[in-house]
Amino acid sequence: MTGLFSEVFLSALLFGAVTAAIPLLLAGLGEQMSEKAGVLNIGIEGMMLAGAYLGFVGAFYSGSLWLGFLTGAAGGAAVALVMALLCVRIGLNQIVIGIALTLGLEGLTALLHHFQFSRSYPRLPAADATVIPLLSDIPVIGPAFFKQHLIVYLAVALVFGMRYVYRRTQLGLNLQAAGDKPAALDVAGIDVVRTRTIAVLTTGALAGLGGAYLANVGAGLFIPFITNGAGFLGIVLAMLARGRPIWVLFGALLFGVCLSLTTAMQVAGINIPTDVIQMLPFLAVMIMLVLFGRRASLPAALGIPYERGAR
Amino acid sequence: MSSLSSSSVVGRDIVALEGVTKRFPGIVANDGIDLAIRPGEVHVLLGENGAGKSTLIGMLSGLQQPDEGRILVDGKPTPITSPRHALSLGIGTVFQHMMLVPTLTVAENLLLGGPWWQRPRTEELAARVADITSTLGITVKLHAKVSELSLGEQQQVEILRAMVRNSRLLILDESTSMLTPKGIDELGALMRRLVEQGLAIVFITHKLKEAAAFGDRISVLKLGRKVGEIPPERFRALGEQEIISEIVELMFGKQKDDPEAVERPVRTVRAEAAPLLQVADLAVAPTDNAPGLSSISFDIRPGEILGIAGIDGNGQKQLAEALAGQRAATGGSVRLEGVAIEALSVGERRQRGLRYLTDDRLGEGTVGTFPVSINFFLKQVGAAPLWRNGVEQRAEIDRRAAQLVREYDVRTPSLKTPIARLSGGNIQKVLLARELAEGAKVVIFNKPTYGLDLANTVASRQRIRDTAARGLAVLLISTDLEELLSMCDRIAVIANGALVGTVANADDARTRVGRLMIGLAA
Amino acid sequence: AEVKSIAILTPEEGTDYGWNQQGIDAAKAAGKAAGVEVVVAQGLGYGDVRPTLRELASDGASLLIAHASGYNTSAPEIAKELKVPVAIVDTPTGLEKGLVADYTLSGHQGAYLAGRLAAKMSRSKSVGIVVSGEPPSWNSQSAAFAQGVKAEKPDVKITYAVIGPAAYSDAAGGKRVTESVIAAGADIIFGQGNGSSFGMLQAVETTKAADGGKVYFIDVIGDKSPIDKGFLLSSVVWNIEPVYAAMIADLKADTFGTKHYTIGLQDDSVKLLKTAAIPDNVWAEIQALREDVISGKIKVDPVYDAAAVRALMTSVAQ
Amino acid sequence: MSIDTAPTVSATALDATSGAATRRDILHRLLMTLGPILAALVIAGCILLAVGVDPLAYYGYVLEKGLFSPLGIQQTLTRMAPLLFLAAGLIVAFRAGMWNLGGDGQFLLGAVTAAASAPVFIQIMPSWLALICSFLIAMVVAMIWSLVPALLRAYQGVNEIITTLMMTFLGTSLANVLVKLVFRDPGTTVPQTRTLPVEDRLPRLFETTITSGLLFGLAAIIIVHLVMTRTAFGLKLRIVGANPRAAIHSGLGVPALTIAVFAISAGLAGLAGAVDIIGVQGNVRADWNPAYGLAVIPAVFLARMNGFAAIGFVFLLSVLSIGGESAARRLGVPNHFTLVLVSIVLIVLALAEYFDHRYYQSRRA
Ligand SMILES: Nc1ncnc2c1ncn2[C@@H]1O[C@H](COP(=O)(O)OP(=O)(O)OP(=O)(O)O)[C@@H](O)[C@H]1O
Ligand SMILES: Nc1ncnc2c1ncn2[C@@H]1O[C@H](COP(=O)(O)OP(=O)(O)OP(=O)(O)O)[C@@H](O)[C@H]1O
Ligand SMILES: [Mg+2]
Ligand SMILES: [Mg+2]
Repeated sequence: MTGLFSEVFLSALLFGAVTAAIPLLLAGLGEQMSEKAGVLNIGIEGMMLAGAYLGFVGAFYSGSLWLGFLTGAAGGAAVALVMALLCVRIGLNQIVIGIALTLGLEGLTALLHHFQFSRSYPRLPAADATVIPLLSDIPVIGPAFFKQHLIVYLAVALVFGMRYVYRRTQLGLNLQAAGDKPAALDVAGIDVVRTRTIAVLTTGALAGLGGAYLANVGAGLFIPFITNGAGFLGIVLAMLARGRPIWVLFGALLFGVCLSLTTAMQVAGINIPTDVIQMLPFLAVMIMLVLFGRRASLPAALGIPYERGAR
Repeated sequence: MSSLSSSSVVGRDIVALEGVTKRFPGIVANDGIDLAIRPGEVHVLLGENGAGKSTLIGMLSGLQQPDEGRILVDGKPTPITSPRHALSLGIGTVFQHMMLVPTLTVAENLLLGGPWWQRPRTEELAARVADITSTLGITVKLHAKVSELSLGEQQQVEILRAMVRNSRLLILDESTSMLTPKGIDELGALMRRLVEQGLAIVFITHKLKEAAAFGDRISVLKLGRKVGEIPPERFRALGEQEIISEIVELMFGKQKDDPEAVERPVRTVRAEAAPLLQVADLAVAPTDNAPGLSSISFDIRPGEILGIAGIDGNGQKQLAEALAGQRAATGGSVRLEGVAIEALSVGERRQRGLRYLTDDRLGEGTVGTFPVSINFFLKQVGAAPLWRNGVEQRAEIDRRAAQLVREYDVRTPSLKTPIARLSGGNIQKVLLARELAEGAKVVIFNKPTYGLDLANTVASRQRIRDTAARGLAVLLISTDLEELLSMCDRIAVIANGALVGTVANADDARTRVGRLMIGLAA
Repeated sequence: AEVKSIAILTPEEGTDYGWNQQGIDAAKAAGKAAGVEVVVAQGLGYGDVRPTLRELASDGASLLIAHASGYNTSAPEIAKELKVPVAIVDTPTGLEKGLVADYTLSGHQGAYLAGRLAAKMSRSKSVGIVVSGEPPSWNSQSAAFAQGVKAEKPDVKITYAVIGPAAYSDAAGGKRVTESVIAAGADIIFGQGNGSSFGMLQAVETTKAADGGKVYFIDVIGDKSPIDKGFLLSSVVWNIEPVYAAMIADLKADTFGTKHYTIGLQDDSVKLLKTAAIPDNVWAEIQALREDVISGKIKVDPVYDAAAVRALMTSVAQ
Repeated sequence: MSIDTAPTVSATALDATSGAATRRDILHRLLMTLGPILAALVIAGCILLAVGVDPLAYYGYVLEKGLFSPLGIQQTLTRMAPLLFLAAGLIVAFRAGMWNLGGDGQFLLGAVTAAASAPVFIQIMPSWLALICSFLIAMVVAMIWSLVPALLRAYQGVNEIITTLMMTFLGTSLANVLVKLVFRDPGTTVPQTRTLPVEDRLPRLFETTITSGLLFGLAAIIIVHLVMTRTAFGLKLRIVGANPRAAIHSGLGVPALTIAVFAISAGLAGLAGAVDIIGVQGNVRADWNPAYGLAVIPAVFLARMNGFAAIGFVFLLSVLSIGGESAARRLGVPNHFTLVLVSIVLIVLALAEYFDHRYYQSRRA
């Protein structure tokens, strides 16, 4: 087994873990924002799919990854706009609409793929990496963490950006109030519907960006159902993180590392069914919940539409 | 404070209502109301529970739009379209129900509403708050989470918030209900100072003495209509007693005397009878947002009313919950008719006759989305004859509920109305009816008349006295000293989770309780 | 019996350059050759296809081809219920005269040759097998590929990796795992997966081998050369048309349900795809080996069981 | 986060169940259901037109193959059986304010254990008893699987959305492991459990292919509906759901009720798995996951957790999925279009319900 775990291989595993973590991170950060503002966004899987499809279309036809990320984020936001109109503005049930949007976008993107790409299966060239000098020379870790596409660094920076917004800005206060006691926000003169709409649209854009990253960088192509439940993982991450962006990052990395661990164990010749290995991240989280499960502090108004003056 | 100078033209209405009507399903909450709100005046709004006061306030603060009629601001018809609009017009409101975000700090709550891209201006705020609090004579913990504050403290924060915003019209909807007598007096003085600076104030209360003491003008609502007004000229001409009797006449017709007159209890408690409730060394651990209890001991005999006085947030709620079984005690014993019940569950204690009327009507007292009828029997689910073999007997439930609605004078459009839509006072009546149902032996009342109008307050107090007269033991927790003095046989004072003394309700009780409350020996 | 129309049912759309497409194309070709109408029901998923089977039968299909191992339970049941012939896969024990025929498709002979090819062509003496799941037909090819590699050059390293359970459409996973396997030294990837195989192909196209050169991809079942960008080394192509043609013939001759249908090198129903990337001399050697396999001089036994495959991979890892 | 009906909703729900539903009400309901469906079909029709398919032909096939042909209606009714059990389980959970999103994991584990046990039991006892035992095992296993989220929620207050989602991911993997490693049928190369012979499965109704599981499913959902709306137990669960603090204050044993809710809800999901296996499928294959839960959840909400309405919506979903597949094939549209159709129907139904409610309100005011 000597030499199996060469530096290059280990670094590739880690690289893969980071690549797998980024869509989860973006989806989780997005979901976290919605939840903070009191909207349970179950449609995030649909938003990711829209982002993946449109992001790929944008990147493929323009030849620019960045344009792809832009169209992906716009696609996610467009789906989120529907959700905001239906669930925030007129207060339809968030779960019904969320699931309906997910189903609809699964079908729609698969249809579009069928008519557009199912004969040619276009693929993008490799995403070019932004190499961070010095840091990228660290063995194993360097190439995995510091030779990534620029968007990866931006996504990680976003964690701290979000943290800043939540802790240090009026917007952060507004979001939290919208989730915990919307009536109080309203009488303070801030439009609850608008605040929640902003949150949901941001969620959509982030989820769309996550989808675009998944398609354009993670896979380099689009195929139906490509997100494979990443959106639902995003929901889990957001809930586990309880409003803290940092924890979304840790959670996303945990899932990414577990995926790479699967590969590592197989390459090492450890003969365990993949199903069992695949259970690891979930088991880890469940054990953490059993051991440290504290009173959940989800926003009090989560999932409840706000209507001014209603009793 | 630039807005003040322009609007302090005496006699011009800041806000005027013309024929304002508001309907809700099954009810006309406001019916063609005319009202003038002037700078330099404290305009007191009075009326029974459900008369439509809060609804009126809702329209002034942009939460609701009138169905008919119009609102004039500075003489111009101005539809107040949103709370933000109301704020920009200089209308600041302290609502009847708490409007603070429990998970944010006091400072953050006060800052809520600033431009979204900004960093919260904490230093600026601290300076302004220091300014205001020094004139108000209160202290607020700016960095405490709101959920850690008592209801009284929260109410102070709300008043503070309305002040911080430089309103020229300040609306206070039952803002004294959670304040101590001293706090109420301070608020009264403050209101006086503010109107002297040219502000207009709308002040809603159920306590006629407050109305007489702090008001300049009084309007009385009844069943959604305005039934009378005492303008400032007349107001100044009358003495307190005359004002009160005039209000009573407007509200209830001629018959009644001053309902708030203190009556000494004239019950005879059989001293030799064995105590119904015995509490010894009860202790509760403190939590993140609530003080604990330490070595609480008292007895209550049949027919006796024991009062618990104290400033809100000193462990009253913990005591009530520990007795009812909702909160785990860390030590001590509770005996009902001599039988230890401290290990029993909430339901088992209730079964044995221990009743607890909560002060948190909407939070735990009721299920807001359920009909009024079911809420009457929330604590009897499954019991015959309302349920037979676990199956609901709709007709029987409705019959009994209708009977209670009549008996307790609950104003509701129908038995099926979700209870959250009733006015605060009417919800309270449902709770009272529920706790006094058959089988009660010991009843804990936590602020039983908070938010009730005069007539209902009187009726409820009479019910509590009758309860005791029937031989039940009553524990009456209240922040209203008058209430305790008018009803109790003995009054214990709670401070920091401990009973600091108990006095018999004799002539000097007021001073002795007062001394205990401020930390002196009785 | 008379054969008017046949129907084929596939779990996914017939545009995957793989299992579904090969099945549908073959059915159409066989139908055309025999002058029989072909009904295609595609994208049915892996759930319950009884409704579709019943409906196709009631529409008058003379044969239902249930082209997924997931349909093995339902199809024979419907056959008995409605007395309509069905063909199922991977169930040699399921034959029933006039009703149920089995075709067990295994490209293991071709995969063996692919293994020999890979070992010959690997510059780094390291090849990888990436699969998205572990169904029997893929297991047999993975195992045969590994045997081929070892038979050619025992010192060539084999890295075996499964993306994850039911990761058929996980293109990103396919890319990620393939990249790791390449990083582990492989410069030829033998890839099996539906949607995820496009991710593997993408990884091969965008990742350099350890020596800085190209990584090549060996595909299975279908022929991806129309969408190749020069990285496709070969493919173990299955041609199912003879199988379906034989079924139609057997139906007509009333011998349906009495035999197994298979594919193999001998009639080119399994064959290795020749691409420009394979030098002619290597190709000639492979053709010679093909003869040996056909003649029985080289025996390649299929291994269907996932655990056995994994055990084999562990034993040949170095 | 209360998911009990919005304020006005429970009032109307109470009205509706008080038996005073007039003819006009029923007519109104029917209109308010068929109208939106029609509107949804028009919208989806535009998409069909865009891809060059005749919408009328498409819907013609949907109706014919999903509803009006004898074969179609039988398929539709058969498809309903597991969905009804799932819907029943969700009604219990949602009315009690517990977001059991772990239905798919519970379903699969129920299915796997039923599939593994039935062929064994059938050898050693009368077949009716064997099937009952398998149902029971499936139910109990699903209940046990829900114990972790239930206990965490009851005693630690850990939010059940996270835990049930986690347990469903775990349950799906565990079901696969069980099929591949423990209950695998040695007689096949394809990893699957032993097959229960067709004649030993649940009997079919009369001379049709409709499984009798449909009757069990209907019974389950109607019983659940009556228990939730007419009994003290149901009311207690609804109190816990609408205001947990009020439940504690009222002396209800909230932890015990919480565990009961999870057990019942998961048990019904497990039975859904069992009825699908024992009634229709006969075995479980590795990686099999029909993910019925995702479609049933919105149906239950649209029905406002009313059992009878839920039956209607489940029926609608079944017609769409059976008929849609057939129509797609005949017209050369990818089957994925069915998903789009279902999605549009759900959204338009939700919208219609909202506007209906608004209209009702403004009329009363
Ligand atoms: N989701 C979680 N699961 C388990 N433990 C947690 C979780 N979130 C926080 N903790 C625990 O709570 C402690 C406080 O969390 P954290 O350090 O994030 O607080 P903070 O400093 O207020 O927030 P920030 O992350 O923004 O700095 C941590 O040390 C960690 O152990
Ligand atoms: N949003 C609403 N929906 C339905 N009915 C309402 C609503 N708001 C108020 N009502 C009804 O309007 C009437 C007036 O209520 P309001 O709260 O204004 O009374 P109030 O005078 O403030 O009483 P209290 O002294 O008890 O607070 C009540 O009967 C109440 O049930
Ligand atoms: Mg009021
Ligand atoms: Mg009141």
